[in-house]
Amino acid sequence: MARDAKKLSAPAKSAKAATPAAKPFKALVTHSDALPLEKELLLSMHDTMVKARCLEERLIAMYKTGHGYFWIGGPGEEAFNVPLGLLIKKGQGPAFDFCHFHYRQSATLLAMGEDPVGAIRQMKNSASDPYSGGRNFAGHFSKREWNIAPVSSPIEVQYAMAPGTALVQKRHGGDGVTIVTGGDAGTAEGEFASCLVWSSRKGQELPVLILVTNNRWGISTPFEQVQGVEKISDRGVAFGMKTKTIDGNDPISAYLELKEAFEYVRTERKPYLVEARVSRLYGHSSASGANMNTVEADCIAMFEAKLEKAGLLTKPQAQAIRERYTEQLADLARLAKEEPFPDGSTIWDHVFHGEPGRDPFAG
Amino acid sequence: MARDAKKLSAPAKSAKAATPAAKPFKALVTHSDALPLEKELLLSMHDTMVKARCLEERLIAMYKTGHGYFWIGGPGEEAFNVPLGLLIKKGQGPAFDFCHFHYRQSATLLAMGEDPVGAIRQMKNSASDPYSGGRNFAGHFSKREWNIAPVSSPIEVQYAMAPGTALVQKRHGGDGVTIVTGGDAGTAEGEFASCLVWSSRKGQELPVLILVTNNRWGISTPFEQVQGVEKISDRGVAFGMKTKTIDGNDPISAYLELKEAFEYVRTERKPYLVEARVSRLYGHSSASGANMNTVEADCIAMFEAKLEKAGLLTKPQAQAIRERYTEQLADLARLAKEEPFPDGSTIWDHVFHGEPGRDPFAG
Amino acid sequence: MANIAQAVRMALHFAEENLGVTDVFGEDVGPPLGGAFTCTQGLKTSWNSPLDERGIIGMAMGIAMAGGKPVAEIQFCDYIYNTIDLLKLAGNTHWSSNGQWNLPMVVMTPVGSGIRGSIYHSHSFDASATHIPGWKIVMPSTPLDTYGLLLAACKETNPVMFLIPKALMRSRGVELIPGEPAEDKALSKMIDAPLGDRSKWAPQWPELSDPMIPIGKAKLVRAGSQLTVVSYGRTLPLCAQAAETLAAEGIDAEVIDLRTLWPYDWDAVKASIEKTGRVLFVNEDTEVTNFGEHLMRRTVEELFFKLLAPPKLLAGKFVPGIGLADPLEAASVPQQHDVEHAMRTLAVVAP
Amino acid sequence: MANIAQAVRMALHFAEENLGVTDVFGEDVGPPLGGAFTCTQGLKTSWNSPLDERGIIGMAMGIAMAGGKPVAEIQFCDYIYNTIDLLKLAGNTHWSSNGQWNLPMVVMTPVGSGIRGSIYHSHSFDASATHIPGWKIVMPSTPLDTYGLLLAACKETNPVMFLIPKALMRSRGVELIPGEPAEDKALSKMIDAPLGDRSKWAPQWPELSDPMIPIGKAKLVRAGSQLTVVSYGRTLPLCAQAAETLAAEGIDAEVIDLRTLWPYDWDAVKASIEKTGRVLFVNEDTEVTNFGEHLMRRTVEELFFKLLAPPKLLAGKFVPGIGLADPLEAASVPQQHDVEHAMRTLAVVAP
Ligand SMILES: Cc1ncc(C[n+]2csc(CCOP(=O)(O)OP(=O)(O)O)c2C)c(N)n1
Ligand SMILES: Cc1ncc(C[n+]2csc(CCOP(=O)(O)OP(=O)(O)O)c2C)c(N)n1
Ligand SMILES: [Mg+2]
Ligand SMILES: [Mg+2]
Repeated sequence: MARDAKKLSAPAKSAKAATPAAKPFKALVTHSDALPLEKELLLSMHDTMVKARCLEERLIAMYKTGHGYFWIGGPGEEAFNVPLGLLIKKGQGPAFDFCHFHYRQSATLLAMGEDPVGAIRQMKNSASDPYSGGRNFAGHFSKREWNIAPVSSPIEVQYAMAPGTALVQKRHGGDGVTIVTGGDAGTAEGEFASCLVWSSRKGQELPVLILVTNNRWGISTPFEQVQGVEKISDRGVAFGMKTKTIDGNDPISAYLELKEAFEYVRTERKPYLVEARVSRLYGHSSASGANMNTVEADCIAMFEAKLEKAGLLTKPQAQAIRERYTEQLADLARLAKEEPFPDGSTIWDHVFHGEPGRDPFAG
Repeated sequence: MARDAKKLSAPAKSAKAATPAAKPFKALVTHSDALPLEKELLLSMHDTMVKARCLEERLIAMYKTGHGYFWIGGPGEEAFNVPLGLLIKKGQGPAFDFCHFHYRQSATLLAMGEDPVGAIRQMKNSASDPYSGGRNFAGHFSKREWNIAPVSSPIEVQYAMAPGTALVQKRHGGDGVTIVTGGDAGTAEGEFASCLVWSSRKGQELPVLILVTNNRWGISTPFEQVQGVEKISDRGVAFGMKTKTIDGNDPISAYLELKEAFEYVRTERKPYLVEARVSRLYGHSSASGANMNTVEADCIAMFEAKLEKAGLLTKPQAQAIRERYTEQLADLARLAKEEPFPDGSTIWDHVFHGEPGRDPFAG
Repeated sequence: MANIAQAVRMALHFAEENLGVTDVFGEDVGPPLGGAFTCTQGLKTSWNSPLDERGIIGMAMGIAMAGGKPVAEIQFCDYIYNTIDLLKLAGNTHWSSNGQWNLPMVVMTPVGSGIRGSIYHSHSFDASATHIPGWKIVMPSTPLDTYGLLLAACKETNPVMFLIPKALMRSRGVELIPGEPAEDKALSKMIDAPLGDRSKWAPQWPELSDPMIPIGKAKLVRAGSQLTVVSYGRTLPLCAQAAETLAAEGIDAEVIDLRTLWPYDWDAVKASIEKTGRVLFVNEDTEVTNFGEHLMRRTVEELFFKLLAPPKLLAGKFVPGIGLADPLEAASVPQQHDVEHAMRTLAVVAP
Repeated sequence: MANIAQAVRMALHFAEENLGVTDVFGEDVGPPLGGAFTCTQGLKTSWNSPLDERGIIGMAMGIAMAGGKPVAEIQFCDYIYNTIDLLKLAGNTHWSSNGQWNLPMVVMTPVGSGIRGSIYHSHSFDASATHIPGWKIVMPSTPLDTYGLLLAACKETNPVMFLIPKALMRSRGVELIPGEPAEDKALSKMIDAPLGDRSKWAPQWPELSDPMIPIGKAKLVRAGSQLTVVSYGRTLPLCAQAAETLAAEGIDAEVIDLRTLWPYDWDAVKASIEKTGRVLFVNEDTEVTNFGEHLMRRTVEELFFKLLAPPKLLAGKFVPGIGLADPLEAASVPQQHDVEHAMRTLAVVAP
């Protein structure tokens, strides 16, 4: 079988083109041109957003040139994901934040300080992949040192686990919180409701920051076609929890809104449900072609315009940043391409913790 | 093994006694002494409520005297369940109402006109049990001629199926609706949320009357301990559906409130979520002893007081009704006790529709 | 010649027109996509569901109760495992109601490895499905069988689980579906949705008819005298190929495509084993509590004294997932050489 | 002498005090009830969960991730089937993260028939559980084994599924749990919650210790030379009883209590079959794609030429449920006379 034929859902390439244009969201928060954050923070957010975008574009290029079977990631969500990463208290154990992420979170990891080579290695499914050793798809991070739970493909299961880490954190004391992320379509799964139920028991509320990135799509299915809620955040109201819907395309707004939510959860030790409206810039995944969508808002372009207007960044400067990351990531990809796959015999490793891997029927 | 030893969860008899007294609900609707329904309806509701209570008491007596392994049913919910049954458009197929009930619905069936002997036969698990042929527990009704879907023990699964029958009804046209019932604790399961999602898609709303009987208990667990919602009906608000919480202990209020909800669902072809506050008068089931709880409000006693005050019913009349049903049901139970169990060989019947039952390995 | 995805599509079209199918639905099943594998493009009753597998199975049950005839898709069988309670309920509804209710519903879902789908797009479901009473379970390996058995599934008045080996989704058969144009390109022009805007596209369906392939009948893929190989799904073509290879070495194997896993064609399997005395069962589900073990149990209980060699199972390794990297997938589920090796080994066991 | 419910309770108490168990939770697990079978009365870390099995398993996974040590209960295994995706996820988390994360968690749930539980309080879960890689699976049949193996489960750093045969919940063993008073009544006074108001009650725990029963070791219940019977759970005492009955007829059977279903003690089973040449596997899960079929497959693949008779499985009938009426339950799952009949038949097969 040709390598290409093995690509997941290769046939669906045609589908992307048929996807109707997304209706842009109405502005949720009106931001003036004033920039209520310090210059350093603004520029560092911008820098990480670009880095994250370049990383995703590199991963897509790897897919398209046969250096990986499947791509999925978060281009278009950087304005939300970078502030999120900056606000996380990273470390291991219940004193630190726990992260139950989905597969669009590369920008968050970079904002937390992660080396992008890991994502590239996972794309290449080489043995050096630090998250799964070549076992799992791109974007499926896992980093125990930073309490990043393994991203798993089934939609929404992370929402069932989040109350568990939060319970331990609440008991432990301190200000560590649990963060859980997922998409809009996934909120139709029962676990989303479970998360609301388990986080909001009276007197036993849990410190969970429940996040939903609403890009109005579940693969090819528009949100409005399959769900009747106007604002996903409203789902939390009946549970007596704080809720809001924010503009996830503006990193300044996202930073401020997330900061407020984090502070509430850290200090009150109660849940907060935040829906962020975001774009999906390269379609769902490589199964839908992974081509740039020019209709949806690009948070980086918008942010750069704002920074330029404020005199904080010139076009050539922005261009230079992008070129630098493009190059760096191309270098990393070249490196990764040479790295070996895991050996077949390693399938037996890590079936059980604390036990050497072996075929139970090998005799 | 002694027959008694086989009873489900026999040990938990002790548990009932330990159950803390339920806090009575605050009155939800203030009803004057005025009786805004016709006398005939009032008296017929009362009659059926008493009949239903006598039926449940007979089933409990059968359990306690060893004529059945397990009892579960709806004593305490008659003021809600009888009006519900009266308002159902019964018949077979999508032109009529579909009923996805749980295990506390005997009064609804009686109000629909069902012969109580069926419940008694199911309690006795005799071959003559019209709902399951001696296969299923008491209270697990099924009657295809009236669109009554088989009651199954797993909590809340009926909420996942209800949108399906409603979809066919919506397409079929007419005013048939789907009714689904379940308890308060069960709303923590994901299918409750699924029902809200699937019923409320914009432009594709479904005619489902989504009912929750809130008795504030899930077996031994108080509602407030495990769920943070004040009113379960609020769970529907985010989905843009009509919602209300009603007093399920007053048959007049329940009738009027259900009537309004039924009319909306029948004509608008959209969902309505109604939470009814009810009592649980004999504990959860035989597993918790099935003894009368004297702390919770008894809807029949309250209704009789009201009818007496209005001069519609005297104490002796009420007493006579009760005695008549008690006797009738005792007679039916005597009859059922003599009826044979299904034969062991019948386990093969009805594995597949349209095929004779046989052991596939019988050779 | 149609591939399996096209065969599914044509069958569902035929079933909408002639067998009363009212709803073909699931995640991304409706327009514009028409399914992750294009299986539902252009169908008139197809629609997109919420992302909720439990809701999907519940909806199918409800539709079936109310007199509709649903074909529900679970996008990948990897995502069906939160619905097993509902599948069990669907399988027991007829029985529990003592014959009152029956649920004519089809659940279809792509299964298995072979497209580098990693941990969550490579699962098998045959072991789990065959442990659920009250379902008929079908798993074809050719486009014609897919087409014919899907029609049979739509005619059923019981729940049917239709497992589609995703590795074979694009593979073409040698037999024509009755009515389809013989030329691949011609069929594609008629029924494959175009690139770009599909809002004005409508398929041109060929004049199809029903080949009447019954549920419960196995297919003799290759007759042989020295050993029996029983398989289904992705591994079936590997077995057929291996039999050809071994024939050149003088080993004459009989290959049976089970096609229906429940109720399965024991008569066919039994007759073959009685003839050859040696049997290899091949599938790719994980090997502990595996349906092939059931077949082996029955073989041993009924045919022990006719066996010339211990029956053998070749199945997926008992690991928690199928890893993405090529060597991991290859080491986890039977490959061509594994099948050949198992057949050769079995052929030479001295009785 | 403790019964199984009391053994569970004492084990969990010991584990709270000595093995770091932080949470014993599930539906009605906390006060006042302390579990549908009283297994969790009086425990200091027990609490009542929402009625949401998916939430329960998710919560356990989260607690385990964050450094806690949960013991989660599913009230009846009949209600675990909507969580299989999560159980699979728990079982693959260590593997998928290439060894980074591990989930030290115990899920316990009552299984099986025998109390006239009808369709939804009679399910078995051994077949389904053994098909999920990454879990250790335990199913004791005596109070001492329950106690010892539950301690072992709480010491594990991997997910453990602890299946409790509900028919045996009230049965007493012959062996004392180290520390318990020999007198039933004395123990009951100490650790059974009283009738009536329990708000002021506190248990008086005996001074317990750990009998060190390892996961993965079978127990020889009766030594014998002519045939081997391998069972676990509710059917184990039936087998032991049958062996006594048959001994009087001159049939000398060896009875093995598997106790751990994964990883199971193949060495013990194999040694016994090598000695007797005849083996009967008995369990009560439905018989298609059944764990006993796995054991039989292994027996055949490894010991074919040592067998004097075809190995045999006695299991639950392949019907959608266990009916409430006595004759239905009796016809659906192995009873005393079925076991005896199967053993007798096997003993006389001429090689
Ligand atoms: C349980 C489950 N069902 C189906 C899928 C297949 N699938 C992968 S992503 C996706 C859509 C998710 O949409 P959404 O939740 O909005 O997240 P987004 O991808 O838009 O960020 C689907 C259906 C899955 N991974 N898991
Ligand atoms: C899925 C599932 N989980 C657990 C149970 C065991 N169980 C039976 S009834 C019950 C409590 C139900 O409480 P609620 O939903 O409030 O209904 P009520 O009995 O109070 O009317 C439980 C936990 C079950 N039957 N199904
Ligand atoms: Mg989305
Ligand atoms: Mg309740």
